Amino acid sequence: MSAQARGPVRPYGDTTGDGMVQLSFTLPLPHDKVAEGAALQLANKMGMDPALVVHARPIGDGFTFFVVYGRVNHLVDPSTVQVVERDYPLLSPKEVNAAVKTGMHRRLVVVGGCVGTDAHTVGIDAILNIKGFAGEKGLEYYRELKVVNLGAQVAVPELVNRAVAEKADAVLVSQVVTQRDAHLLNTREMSAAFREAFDDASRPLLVVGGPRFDEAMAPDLGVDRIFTRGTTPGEVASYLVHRLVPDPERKAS
Amino acid sequence: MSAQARGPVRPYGDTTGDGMVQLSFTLPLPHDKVAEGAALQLANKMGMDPALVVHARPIGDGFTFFVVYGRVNHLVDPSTVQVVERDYPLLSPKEVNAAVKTGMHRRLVVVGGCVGTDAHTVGIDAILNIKGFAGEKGLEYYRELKVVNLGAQVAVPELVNRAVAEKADAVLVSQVVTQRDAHLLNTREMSAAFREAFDDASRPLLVVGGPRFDEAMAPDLGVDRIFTRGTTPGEVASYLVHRLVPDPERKAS
Amino acid sequence: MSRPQLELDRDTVKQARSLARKVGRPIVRLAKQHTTVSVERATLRMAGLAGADPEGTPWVNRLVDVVRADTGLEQGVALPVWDALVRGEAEDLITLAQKASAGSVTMRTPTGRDAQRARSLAKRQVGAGIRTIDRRRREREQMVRRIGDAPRQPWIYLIVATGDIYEDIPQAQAAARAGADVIAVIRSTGQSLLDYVPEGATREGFAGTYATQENFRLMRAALDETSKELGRYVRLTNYASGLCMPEIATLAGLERLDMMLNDSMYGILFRDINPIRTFVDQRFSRQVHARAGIIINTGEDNYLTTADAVDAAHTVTTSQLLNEYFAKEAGLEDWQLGLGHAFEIDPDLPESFRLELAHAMLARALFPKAPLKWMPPTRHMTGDVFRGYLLDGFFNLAGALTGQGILLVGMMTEAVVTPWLSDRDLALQNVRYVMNAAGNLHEDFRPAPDGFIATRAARVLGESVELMERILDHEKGMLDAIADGTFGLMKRPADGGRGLDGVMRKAPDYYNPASEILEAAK
Amino acid sequence: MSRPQLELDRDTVKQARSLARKVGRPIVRLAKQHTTVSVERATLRMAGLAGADPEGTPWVNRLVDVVRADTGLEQGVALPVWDALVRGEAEDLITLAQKASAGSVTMRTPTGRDAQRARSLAKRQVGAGIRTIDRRRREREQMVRRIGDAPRQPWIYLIVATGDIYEDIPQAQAAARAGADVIAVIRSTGQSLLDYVPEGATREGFAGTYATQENFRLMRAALDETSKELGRYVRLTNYASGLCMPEIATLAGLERLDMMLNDSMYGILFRDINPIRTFVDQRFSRQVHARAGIIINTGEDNYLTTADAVDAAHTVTTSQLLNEYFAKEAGLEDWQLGLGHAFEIDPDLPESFRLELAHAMLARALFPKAPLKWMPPTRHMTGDVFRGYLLDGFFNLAGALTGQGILLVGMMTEAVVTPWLSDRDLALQNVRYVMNAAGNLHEDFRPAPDGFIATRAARVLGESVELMERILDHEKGMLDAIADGTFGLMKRPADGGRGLDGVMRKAPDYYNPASEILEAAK
Ligand code: B12
Ligand code: B12
Ligand SMILES: Cc1ncc(COP(=O)(O)O)c(C=O)c1O
Ligand SMILES: Cc1ncc(COP(=O)(O)O)c(C=O)c1O
Repeated sequence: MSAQARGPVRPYGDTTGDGMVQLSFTLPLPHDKVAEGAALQLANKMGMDPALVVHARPIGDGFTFFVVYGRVNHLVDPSTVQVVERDYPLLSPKEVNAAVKTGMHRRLVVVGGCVGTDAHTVGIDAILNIKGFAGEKGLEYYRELKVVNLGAQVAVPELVNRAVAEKADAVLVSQVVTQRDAHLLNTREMSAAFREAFDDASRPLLVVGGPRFDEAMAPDLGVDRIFTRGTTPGEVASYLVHRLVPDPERKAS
Repeated sequence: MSAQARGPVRPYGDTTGDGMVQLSFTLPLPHDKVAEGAALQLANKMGMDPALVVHARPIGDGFTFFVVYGRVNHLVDPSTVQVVERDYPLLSPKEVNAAVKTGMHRRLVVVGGCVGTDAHTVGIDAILNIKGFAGEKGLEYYRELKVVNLGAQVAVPELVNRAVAEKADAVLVSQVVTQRDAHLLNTREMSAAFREAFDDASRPLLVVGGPRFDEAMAPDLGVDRIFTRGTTPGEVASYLVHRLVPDPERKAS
Repeated sequence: MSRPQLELDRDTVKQARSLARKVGRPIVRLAKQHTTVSVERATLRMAGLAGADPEGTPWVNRLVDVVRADTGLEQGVALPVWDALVRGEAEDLITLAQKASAGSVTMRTPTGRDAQRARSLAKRQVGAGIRTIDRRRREREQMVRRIGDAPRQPWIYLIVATGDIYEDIPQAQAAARAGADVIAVIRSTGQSLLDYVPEGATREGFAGTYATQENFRLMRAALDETSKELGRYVRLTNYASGLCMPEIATLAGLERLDMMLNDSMYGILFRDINPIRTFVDQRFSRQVHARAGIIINTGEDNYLTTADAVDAAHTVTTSQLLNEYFAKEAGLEDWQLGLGHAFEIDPDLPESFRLELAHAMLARALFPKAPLKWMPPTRHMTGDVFRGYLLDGFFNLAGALTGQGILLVGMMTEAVVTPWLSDRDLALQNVRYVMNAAGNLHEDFRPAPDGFIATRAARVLGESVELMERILDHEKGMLDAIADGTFGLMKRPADGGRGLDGVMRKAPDYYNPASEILEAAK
Repeated sequence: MSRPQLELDRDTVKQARSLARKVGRPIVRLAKQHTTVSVERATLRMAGLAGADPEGTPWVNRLVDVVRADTGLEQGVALPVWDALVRGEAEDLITLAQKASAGSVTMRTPTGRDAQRARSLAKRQVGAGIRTIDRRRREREQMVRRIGDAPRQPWIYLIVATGDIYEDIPQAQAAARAGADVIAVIRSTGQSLLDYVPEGATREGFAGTYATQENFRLMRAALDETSKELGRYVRLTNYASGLCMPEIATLAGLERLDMMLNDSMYGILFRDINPIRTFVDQRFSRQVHARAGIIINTGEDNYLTTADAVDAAHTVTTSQLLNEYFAKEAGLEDWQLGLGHAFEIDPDLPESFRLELAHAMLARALFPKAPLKWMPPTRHMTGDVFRGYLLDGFFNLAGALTGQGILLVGMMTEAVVTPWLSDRDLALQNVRYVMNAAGNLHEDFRPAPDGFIATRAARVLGESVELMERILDHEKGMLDAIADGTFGLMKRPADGGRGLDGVMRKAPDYYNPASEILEAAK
């Protein structure tokens, strides 16, 4: 044991390079030797070899739950990992307010909500409400930000109208329900509607967030940025300034 | 939902064909976005796509534990699964005794133990001792079987000598410790020793067992049969009769 | 040996109940003064009007809309609708609905003898529907007697939520075989805000399956089968909640559902449904549940997903007291009150488990005859499914120690996905272990009268009393309290929220045969 | 508020202890009458003889073998060896060992003044080793005082077992940082049957790492570092068990290990080591442990892996009583007695958890001053790691409820692999949750004096008394009982098993400076 540098690594069970992992799944097969063999086959196809079926339990009469342990031979290479690192400075509320004041000479307008049928507002509220999250106050707390929180289950057209009415600089949307890719569908619908309603010059910045998003999908979903698990209000505020506030030192992107 | 026939199947989360599985492992990397990306990379290499890192927890400063959920795209085809199905009739103790009596006109001799440094005798005792396992009495209970249980940590040469001395028809070996493939090494050493000491005609039947063996490896390990998780004494006795007792109806294999 | 009971201060308990009455009474008055589109549609459903037009809009909606356009709803749909039938505009409700929506019938509000005739025909046809509900209730009672009931308390309550009724059914059956006493089919995310009840068997819900009469029927039939196979009657649950609460309550009665989630404030707080709309729909749906012998499950657990389970513990107690008041006023009996509470304290908080025990025992002592609904950890569940499985085990233990009536089985994947087949199986195994190995531990569980647990319980009850006193200080009492975020930290003004336009103040000549019959029953 | 205590019947407890004394006394007499090769080698190790020949055979083995060949061992190695030194055959032990094994020295048994000289030189050199052990003990006491001790009971005991000391070390340090108070390095499977102690740092153990003086040193040094970093002294454990028990006990004392697994019968039952060999080695090693201030952990948990935990519960109690007797006779004090017991009841057995509580409370009440060693479920663990994680949680809860002193943390992968890094981390998280959330639940835990738990405990104690009476009925008492499978269902005759050839009956002129000093200490 001993943490590698960033060279290629293997999973670690109890010895460097042993490649050990734990896997569980259900197969739609009654429990018998064939089913156990099928479970092994799946593990092998996933690159586990040797793989051991250490637990098999029938569920009803047509299904079997398996726990498999074994070694994967894949190497993972951290140096090839693409991550969306924070490409903007973290600012304090004070700094955010100052930047907006001097850079925009008006309050920056944020419209937010949960679109579609999603009613999980705790996430967006954590970002927007004064109460905030993880000890940081939410955007409503920032003097120079005007926050319009539409709450849950906002229809996309309604969101667009409010964005127009409020002259929103940024639109913040939360999506928590992911079953059947609801979050992706709703996000695409939302971004399409905004691109339809605005030309690129005037379109508000589109930001979505939720615990199960992949940050790298932003372009694909047609939004400017995705925030995920554990985001704090400060990060969001800093990003908004970075993208929206013209700054003498830095030409706004 | 509804159990497929034996056609190709996918893992089942909550909908037929959704292919959902759960995976956990540790990477020798400190916890950061790169590590999470690396975890995703591993999941992808295993065929999980989309894959979601739903939990990441630093262990010490150089390691991170991950839980990943997602869909695997592999199909498993039960029809291609090779299993060691029981290719002999299950006999009751009565039938076993009768078969041996009429077929061999003497008691069938079984020598058993745990070879190498393995001291896990519960398994072999479950098969050999009168007490037995899962409600079935062990081989000692069979009138027509002579059982010599050498117990734990028997050296291979000692096992061979006893087999010679007792004129063993079958040698039963248990291997429970699998760390660093101890069970495979010990089994190979054992079978090699017997092949050296006996010519194929006179060599006793070699049977190994243990919870973590792969039944299909018998040829590779140079033994006649491998028994694994949940074996019962009756199965073993029936197998011995099948292989060792000449039977008018069936030319002994 | 009996379960440990907390000795609560008699007077404080008395005081708490009378405060709940004071807080609730004006709301009941309000509810009696109004009707809603959903109440009126429910009435038509009782009379047997089902089905939908080719676009999928239910005939009850079409017909009520026409009536509303022609005459308004202040006097209820019954008079205009059955007047039209009496007038021979159509031979039955469905034909009337079709003609009316085709514009070939105009509605009027009958008076005098016409009104008299309309009323009696309406009462006959609606009464028939209510008799069906009565029949269903007797059916349930018989089956429980003949087939057998859940073997012990707590009843094991499991959720299915595939979005596809045809996946739900075998999963529900598997769950029942694996030990579930109650199956809940969760609804699709969008449904609570639909102002109509979808029709037919559905396969495309998000994170849940649409509540439709046909889905109810299919699932109940499947569970009847399984019940016979298992020799115990497996109960079915759904949600009488959202904009169509009264209609869904009616359908539940007609299809012999056994429990319904039905909370006095959930829709207001968590779906931003107008408070008045909610209270009116609420009262009607509870009258139907009372009649149908359905056990309601209230939703206090939800508060603790947005507010802290320790700080807000007294809001749960308060809501339970109010739910009890509203429920009894609507005719429900103690055995029908599945009052909700949940194991939602931050597991990293010192003594968190004993705090949970204190809260659970408070509810148990405050409502000794009610089958409390015990909800598992959700907001503090994470992607660490191992830790989650352990937490659920301690939740189960708390249930066993404190004698809960209905135990909603927690899923280790709570933070990840809607339950998988295997999650449910693992979860039941967890419950079985705890009940079997430690189910009688309550015999050895004796919190000291002055100990940590008793003290905490007393404190929460005290805070609840204070809260209700504060509510009464508001000018408009309860409505203002809801408006200023007293519950679950959500602010919901009485004139805001969805569905307000579906609320009408009753006219003096308002007539609703269903209400008449149901009120009479009390 | 104090922990619940069982009220055991005073007389039965008295009777149990006097029976244990009756059973154990003949064994002690037997132990005093014999010596073993390992006792003699341990004596040389105390005098500083270390290292091994090129084939890896330790010099202590080589030298003892020569003595045995030349003079026999009935009078002990001390006389011949130091006589040779006095005679100037070599300037020190190591040189003597080398020459002797090269055949260039022949040993003799000195008499008269030669014997006198040999004795006093032997005593001086062995005494120096024992003083080192004393120093180590003071060192520990100081470090605990200066650095700080484990914050609470139970102490959290974690196992590392990679087989490679260089993988073990960082894993042990990670475990300590994650909360472990005690680290046990498990031995390679084969070691207990080796009649010598391997030398040096090792990397190739199976399912464990060889116990060597160098491995002890390396790990203790690493943990000293971590202890300072963490501000609490992290204890180190290994196994004084198998054929080299006395030597390993000595090395543990010399390298400041803090606890040693050391059971009076484990080697007999589970390694088929000759009973007499075991009892002789046992007594000597416990005298060393007593001197070194080492806490012993006995192995009753092991019985329950081969016998049923309910049927055989009384054999655990009996073994604990015998271990206590043997330990005290050898000079160990109550605080040094980590008497073992385990959570091994079939989890599917109704009331299994309360039965566990009964057994745990019996041990607690019977040995109020001993730091009991509480062992997790193993034999009923399966590949279902989720269920395993839950079971371990209830094991932890039982530990908290019954006030165990040392809690060996259970691993969800018990049935699968030797613990992974992540298993240990998850296991500690499990312990932390239970202790933090429910650690004080014992305040509310009050088993009735006539209840299920108390009744069960009394019954087990009663069965233990009967068992000891039956043992005394045997002609040869304890030895016969061991021979006929009374413990752990294993039959071990007194004249069978490994290592018998290493046992010698002491001659009248037997001399062992170590024993002399250690006995004197008492
Ligand atoms: C609380 C909760 C509820 C509450 C919601 C109350 C409310 N007003 O929000 C109630 C009880 C009402 C509820 C109901 C339902 N829920 Co719910 N619920 C949860 C729960 C327990 C916690 C979610 C939460 O509050 N997390 C805490 C917040 C702070 O975290 P977060 O949302 O990830 O937000 C953070 C980041 O993601 C990010 N972020 C999030 N959004 C945004 C937006 C922007 C712009 C930015 C920058 C950042 C950002 O910042 C936040 C702070 O770091 C989860 C299970 C779990 N433990 O996760 C289930 C869960 C989300 N619910 C679920 C479901 C299915 C439902 C129902 C649909 C069930 C039903 N059919 O009845 C209903 C209906 C709700 C609906 N119509 O959408 C499922 C979703 C399954 C899936 N993956 O699709 C979950 C996962 C539970 C489960 N396993 O079934 N739920
Ligand atoms: C009981 C036990 C012990 C007991 C053994 C007592 C005894 N006399 O056997 C004691 C406490 C002594 C012990 C000690 C150790 N153990 Co141990 N032990 C176990 C435990 C808890 C149960 C094993 C068992 O009895 N299973 C029940 C029997 C009936 O099942 P079975 O062996 O699979 O046998 C069945 C089948 O496999 C088959 N079968 C088995 N053998 C044969 C042979 C034939 C011929 C046939 C036909 C069939 C057959 O039939 C049997 C009936 O169905 C396991 C963990 C677990 N829950 O599995 C750890 C376990 C096996 N032990 C383990 C270890 C590491 C050890 C030690 C080495 C630890 C140490 N370093 O101190 C020591 C040393 C032992 C040694 N030198 O080998 C590891 C092995 C890890 C690995 N995979 O390599 C395990 C998995 C625990 C762990 N996770 O660390 N152990
Ligand atoms: C009382 C009540 N109604 C309804 C629901 C379900 O939400 P929805 O109304 O979106 O179906 C819940 C959620 O648990 C609830 O507690
Ligand atoms: C007292 C005792 N000694 C030794 C061991 C370890 O076995 P071995 O002697 O093979 O190292 C154990 C196992 O738990 C034990 O309890």
